[in-house]
Formats: sequence, C-alpha cells, structure tokens
Amino acid sequence: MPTLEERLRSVLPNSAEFELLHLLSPSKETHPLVLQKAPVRTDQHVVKAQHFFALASSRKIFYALEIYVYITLNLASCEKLVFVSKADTNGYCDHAVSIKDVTRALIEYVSSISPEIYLERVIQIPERRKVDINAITQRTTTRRALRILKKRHEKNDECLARSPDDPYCRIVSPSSQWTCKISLFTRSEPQYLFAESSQNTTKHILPGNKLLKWWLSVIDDILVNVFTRNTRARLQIPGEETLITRKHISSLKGADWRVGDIFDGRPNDLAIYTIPLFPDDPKGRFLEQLVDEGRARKVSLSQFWVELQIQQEFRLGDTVSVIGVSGNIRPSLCQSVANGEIIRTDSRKIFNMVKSYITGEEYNNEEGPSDAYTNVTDFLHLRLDSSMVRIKGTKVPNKTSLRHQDSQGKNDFARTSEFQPHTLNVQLVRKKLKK
Amino acid sequence: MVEDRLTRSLDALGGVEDDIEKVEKEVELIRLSKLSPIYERRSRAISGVDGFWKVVLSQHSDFANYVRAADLKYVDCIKSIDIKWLCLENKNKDYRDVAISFEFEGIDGDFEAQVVTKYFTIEHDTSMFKYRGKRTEEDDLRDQELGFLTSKPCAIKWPKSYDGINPSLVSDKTSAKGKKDYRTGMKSFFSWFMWTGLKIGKEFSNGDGFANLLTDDIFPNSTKYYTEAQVDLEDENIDDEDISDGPIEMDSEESGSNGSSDETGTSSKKRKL
Amino acid sequence: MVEDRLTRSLDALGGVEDDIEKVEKEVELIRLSKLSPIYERRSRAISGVDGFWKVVLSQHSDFANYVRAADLKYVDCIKSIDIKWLCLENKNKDYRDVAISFEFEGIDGDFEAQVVTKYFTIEHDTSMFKYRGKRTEEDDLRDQELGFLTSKPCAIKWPKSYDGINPSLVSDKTSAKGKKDYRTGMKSFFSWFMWTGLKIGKEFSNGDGFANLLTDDIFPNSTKYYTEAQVDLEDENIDDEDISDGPIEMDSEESGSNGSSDETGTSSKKRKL
Repeated sequence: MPTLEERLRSVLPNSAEFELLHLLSPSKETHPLVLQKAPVRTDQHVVKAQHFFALASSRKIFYALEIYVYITLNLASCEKLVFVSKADTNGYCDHAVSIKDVTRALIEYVSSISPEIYLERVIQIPERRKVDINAITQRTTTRRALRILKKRHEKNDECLARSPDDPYCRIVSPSSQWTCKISLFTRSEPQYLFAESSQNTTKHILPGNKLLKWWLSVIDDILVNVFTRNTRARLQIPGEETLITRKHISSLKGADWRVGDIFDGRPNDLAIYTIPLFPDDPKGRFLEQLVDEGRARKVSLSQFWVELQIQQEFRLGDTVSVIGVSGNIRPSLCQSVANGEIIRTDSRKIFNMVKSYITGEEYNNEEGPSDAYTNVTDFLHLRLDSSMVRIKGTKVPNKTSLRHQDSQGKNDFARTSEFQPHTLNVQLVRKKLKK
Repeated sequence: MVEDRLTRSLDALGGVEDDIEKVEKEVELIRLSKLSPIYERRSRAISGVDGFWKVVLSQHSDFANYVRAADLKYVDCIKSIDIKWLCLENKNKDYRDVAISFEFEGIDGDFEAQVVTKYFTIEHDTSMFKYRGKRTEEDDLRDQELGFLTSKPCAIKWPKSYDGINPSLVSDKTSAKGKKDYRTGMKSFFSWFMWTGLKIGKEFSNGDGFANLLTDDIFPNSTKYYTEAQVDLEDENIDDEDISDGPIEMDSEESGSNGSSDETGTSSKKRKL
Repeated sequence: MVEDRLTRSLDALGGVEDDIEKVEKEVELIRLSKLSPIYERRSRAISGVDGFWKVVLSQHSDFANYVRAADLKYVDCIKSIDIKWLCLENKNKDYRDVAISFEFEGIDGDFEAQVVTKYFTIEHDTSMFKYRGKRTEEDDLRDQELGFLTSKPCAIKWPKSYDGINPSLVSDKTSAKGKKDYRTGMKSFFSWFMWTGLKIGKEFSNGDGFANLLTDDIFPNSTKYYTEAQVDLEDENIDDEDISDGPIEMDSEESGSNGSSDETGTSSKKRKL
C-alpha cells in the first residue's frame, strides 16, 4: 500500500521539494447525516472528523484541501462518507504542479483509510455520554473547575491527567465490511481557503462548467483506481436538462456513471428525509430554509433539485453540480495510516488554530503564503513537537506537458490547476479593526 | 511543600472569583440605581418620537429570531417598553430580576390595546423544573451556582386573528391539525408571556434568551438602534455577510515601488479562528 | 407643533445619552477602584500556579491572532501580567488609560529576563497622526468624539534569535531581503512594545486591538481562561463551523402519537436567518 508520501511523490514534479501538512481533527459523535423520520436508534453511531491538507513549496503555502469524513455505524453495517468540502490554490508556486493529480491522490488516500482509524477515540454527544461530574467541560463554572483541579492535585494527579474513565469512548467497528461514498458540490468561486488570493494575477479561476469537468475527471480517476467495478457514480446539475447533464458523463471511464444522486431517494420522497446535511453546504442551507418557511414537509426530492437552482446563492448561468460516488474500496487497497503522516490534534481548538494560520492569512501578495508557512512551521515545532512532511517529487514530465509548459511558462500551473469546488468559507471573514 | 503552595493558590483564586462576583453585583446595583431615573427620563422623550419602538424592533437583527414573522404586525403596535430592576426596591432580589412592561396600541376589531407586565426571577433550585428536556446533571450544577431565569405566566389578550392557534383556544390537541395549530401558537411572541422557564421543550422556546435580549441589549441601547436604523443602509456593513463580500482591500505595497521600506502593510485585520 | 415635539424629544434623547455616558464612566471608575485591590490579591495567587499565563495565553484563541507563531516561545516566558488603571491615581485620566506590565523569565544566551511596562493614553486630537493610512475625515470625527488609543514606544530587549528581523538592527531596508526582514519583525509581539497608534500602516498593526484584548478580556478573565484550558472534554459547538452543521430541528408532530400534545420542540436555540 502506498503511503501518503509515496502517493504524492509520484504526482509532484521530479526533484522539486515540497512540504505537506496533514491535520486530522479529533473524531466526534454527531447527528445522522440525513434527518431521520423516526427517533434515532441507540445502536446507531455517526462519527465525524476533518482532514486538512496544505502543500508548500519554497517556504510558501500554495494549496489546501478540506475534507470531512463521516462514519455511520449500524449493528451490521458500516458506511464511510468522504465529503470534499473545499479545495483551493493561490497561485504562489514556482513549479508546474498538477493540482488535479495532487487532489486525486489525496482523496484516494482519504477514501482508502479504514474506518477504525476514526473510531479509536471519539467525543460522544453530550446526551449519550455518562456525565462525570469530576470532569471539566465547557459547561463547568470557573469556581467548580478550580475545586476539581485542586482535588486532582491533592490526589496527586497531574492536572491534565484524564480521570480514570477516559471521557473519550472507543467505538469498535462491527465488521471489516464497509461501504464508501464520496460527495462534493462544485461551484466556481474566486477563493475558498485563501482569502484575497483572487488578487494574485497568476491565479486563474475556472468557470463553473470547466470546474465541473475538472472535478468529474478527478472523481472518475478515483473511481477507476480504488473502487470496485460495481460502484455507482452520479452527477446532478440542479435545474439542468437530463440530456445535457448526461453529456458531461458520457465519455468518462467509470462503469456506472448516471444522472442522479447517491442519496437513494425516489423523486417523490420528501427532500428533508433524503438529502444529507454537510457543514457550510448550500444544500443544507436550502433545507433549513424549507424548515423555516414551513415547507419541509411538502418539497419532494425532484422539486428540491429544481428549486435549489433558483436559490439566490447560485449565480445565474454558472454551472453548479453535485457529484456522488457510492460503492466499495477494493479490499486490497484499504489501509491503515503510517506513522508520521498524520498530525492528530487532541482538541479541535488546536486543530482550528493550526488551520487558521493558513485560512486566516491574506493572499493578495507573497507575504500571505510565506507568513502562513512560517507560522504553521513554528507552531508545529513549538506546540506540537512535529513538522510538515518533506516530499521530493519523482514525476518525470511527459512531452506534452513539457511543451505545454514551454509555451505557457509559469502560468501553465495556474491554468491547469486553479479551481474552486465548493462554497464560500465563513471563516475567511476577518476581524475588522474595531475603533 | 510545593503541593501546598498550589493548593493554597487555587483556593485563593477561588476566593478571588467570589470577591470579583461580589464587586460586580455591588457595582451593577449602583449602576442600575443611577441609570433608573435616566431611563425614566428617556421613556418620556421616546413617547415624543412616533414609531420609536417599531423602528428599533424591526431593525434589530436578533429580535426577529425570537418571533414568528406574522407577529410583526402586533410588534408594530408596541408603543412603549419599560424595564424595572426589582433589586432597586428590594435589596434581597437578584440584580437580574426584572419586570418588563409592554404598552400595546389596539387594532380595531382584532387586537385590544393593553399594558402587560411580565416578571422574571433568578432561581437556583433545579428541582423546580417540571419538564427537563435534555438537561444534564452538569447543567443543574451550573444553574445551581449561577442561577437560571424563570417567570410567572402573565395574562395577555391575544389578537382575534390568532384564534386558530391561540393555545388556550385549541381544544383538540390530539388531531394532527390541532397539534400543529397548538405548536404554531407556542412559537408566537404572545406565548412568550406564558413562558415559565421550567418546562423545557413544552413552552415558548428560549424565553430566557428573549428576556435577556430585551433587558441587556434592546432596552439599554434603544436610542443607538433607533439612530442606526436611520443611517443610510447602503454604505454600512449591516452584518457579517456584508463584511465577507465587502470590497477587497489591497495592500498598498503591491501597487508600487513607491512604498517606503518601513511599510508594514496597511491591513488592519487580524485572523479569526 | 408636532415638529416641535419631535425636535424637543430628539434633543432630550441626546441629553439622556450624555447622562448615560457620564454614569457609565462614573460606575466604571467605582468598579475599577473596587477591583484593583482584588486583582493585586489575584496576582499573588497566580504566582503560586506555575505556568498560569502560559496556559492562559496559549489557549486563548484570539491572542494568537496578534503575534507570530515563533513569538510563542517568548510568550511562554511571561511570568506575570499586570494592568494598572491610571485613573485610579489621577482622576483626570481617561478610565481607559492603562499601564500594562509584563514580567519575562529569561532564556540563557538568547533572551534576557526583564520587566517591561507600556503606557496607553486616550487622545482626542487627530492632528497627532504621523501617518494616516486610509483614515477618513469621518474616522477623525469619530475619534475626536470617542477618543483613540495611543502609546509611548517602550524599550524591550529582543531575543538574540531575532537579530535578523529586529527592526532596529535591520540596517539595509532597501533590499528585498532587508524589507522582508523588517516587515517580519514589525509583525512580532516585540514590535507591539514600540507601537504608538499614530503611524497607521507603518508600525505593528492593530496594536490598540491587542491592548484592548489584554485589558478588557484576557486580564479580567484570566482565571476563567485558565480553567477552560483544562477542559477534559470538548463539547459540541466549539466553533461556527459546528453551528452551520447542526442537526435540523423539525417539529416532531409527525413522529407520532407518543409525543404529548403540548410538545413544542426541544430546540433551545433559534436558527439564525
């Protein structure tokens, strides 16, 4: 099984040096992805974690990818859903990197990780966990927390030592059989993870239809490379004629590409019980709107797709789409994770702190990517005793791309790589100077 | 001996927290007693500004989250809002205990003019809860220490147009329609007047949040909200959404070599986590 | 006549606002004078808790926004932080005038142990600005009325490891490297000590925001942040991402006959529109 480093090495240009940040958030139990009609059964667990990747070259961060993984465990089944949330480049890379190959390699890697990895240490939902009144939580008052700390100290516990009952629980996967889904939403935006990077003239932003094509090609490769043959692949373009949607998938390599979605609903089913809710996702926002308008119990799945297109946040005329894959990873490709290829933070707070050194920077000039790099490196070193992984590319460019590069120069990178898959990230909003 | 030092220090920190809380309460009392006559003066001034509360309430971005859109018709009838802090008359009361009064104008044939006062009291006894919803033991510990807001139900005459959803008029609560009407009524602003804080999940939801919004924000800052509502909305950042798609600021350094070498960037923004 | 009434009322509202501001200032003064001795007691208690400020500062999510990650090494050297409100000794001072002191432990061969105090003063005279950046006339009017924070540069001994970016040691500010080093140094926590507030875009940026963060949040709430940093277990909703991602709450009416008829949904939060 290729390690993460090997996977990337093979898609990065020969002898060029890169550094990779791979953060994994703690897992936490969450609500089912799709609203349940009946109360949730107690034997069902849904666990969520976030991967965050960033790639740097010449001490500048130039690429980032945010992926959520959801593990849904029922008594006899286990499903892993990979939600590709945001990917972005900022144009500050001196090498001709195929962002498409990098993105494909990273999603293949995440898709093939065994679900167990996410289940070892899970933060339970509050209503499910046993309340340990000697544990300090976010609901604990300052004074009570001081008393708890004192008690621990007097019992000779280390202040930070966990109480005997580790508040994190371990959820054991019921079987080695698991299904894998990939879901993403494509929409062109000037910037997703790199604020103000659209001001970098070497960053080229793909229009919606090209972006869709770009993603279809990425997902199609993944389908062929790591999934079994009977895996379903679906494309839905809200508001678009089936015939035109079909054109987009007609020449793909995957065996089972069709127009539709992977959410297993019939056209007349209520959308609210069929469409999953992802973070910061236009589909979810529209569902919430339906609830607010009191129409949640009226809008069917087919109507949902039609209305979604009319939503204000969908720019008129620009293609947006929902791509889904549902099937099995080839058993020989399922893997654990190698030592050192993941920085797993103990808390989501630290995860967010590291991530925000990248997503909170401004990328209208070179200082942004360079400060982001320096801050991440220093933080990893000072606080987490770790560092980014160094990767030396091994991919020898073929003639076509060489020629391409000759004619386009540096811009080749931008032209082939800039894309924006998903929705505006609210975390890009900076604090304005308060006076 | 090192251990003793830490124990003593943590104890001392706890004591300091107690004292800080005591001071904050004392000071709040002073503050409220000084502000109270000024607020009365303000009420008289407000009565000379037609539609003052209508402007304030319809422009406040949070207020709308607590009521149904249909309620806005009756929110517009609010002629005055007044808040009395009960600790000013009885030092034993918690400084968060308040009486909130609304004066409504009527709408002919639909809604009766009335003045309604709702009383709020901080309690610490968590055995008072009649329905606990998803409350945990930890919530209890927290509320026992910090206190939680409760209120007496208070009589308000509902608009006639609400007869179909007025919870006291929905007789059939078992049919689907009856349930739905009942629940719709429970979400109305008028149901807030019945809120007790002791029936989690079974009454107007987040009634304490609504009371706090009025007490801590809308009432003290009403003049500010009134004037803000008059500002030409075009050139203002109304809310976060607008900030995110506001004009992008360029670092002046980029625009040329004329920038001096000690330029450190004009960005006044810092990262947000 | 109606106009007269409105004019008079608006005038009165203006007067009320002035009086409220006066009261708030008075009360703040009382508050600070009562808290000041308690804070001194707290400082002594804190000195018995090893690594108190390191824990507080490294867990505070906003603090990191103001400094470079590399600075954390020296932030960890902070042994105590103390804030004095200058109005307590001189009633003529603005209640926002403060002196912020840091006590640093040293790092052998790199960083000298030292105690540094930086003074902050509210000014109203906008002609003091040496570089105005993008300040508008409107900013001036606002600052003239409300005042703006300024500070005297204060001497701090930089770590040796920072020699390359220490602005006072970067002699060549015209080369690309010199410029870059200078600008990097300007973003360091240590450059904040040089901040004046009068050279927009030419010094440590948002230095007033950093001072306010320390004065209004980190210092008064340090014990709370200390205990929060010891949380064993993170809950839901630690950040915005989770809120946008929360479960949709629908009325449970459909889910069945087992719900009692007066159920109004368990959602305690309102959705933001």
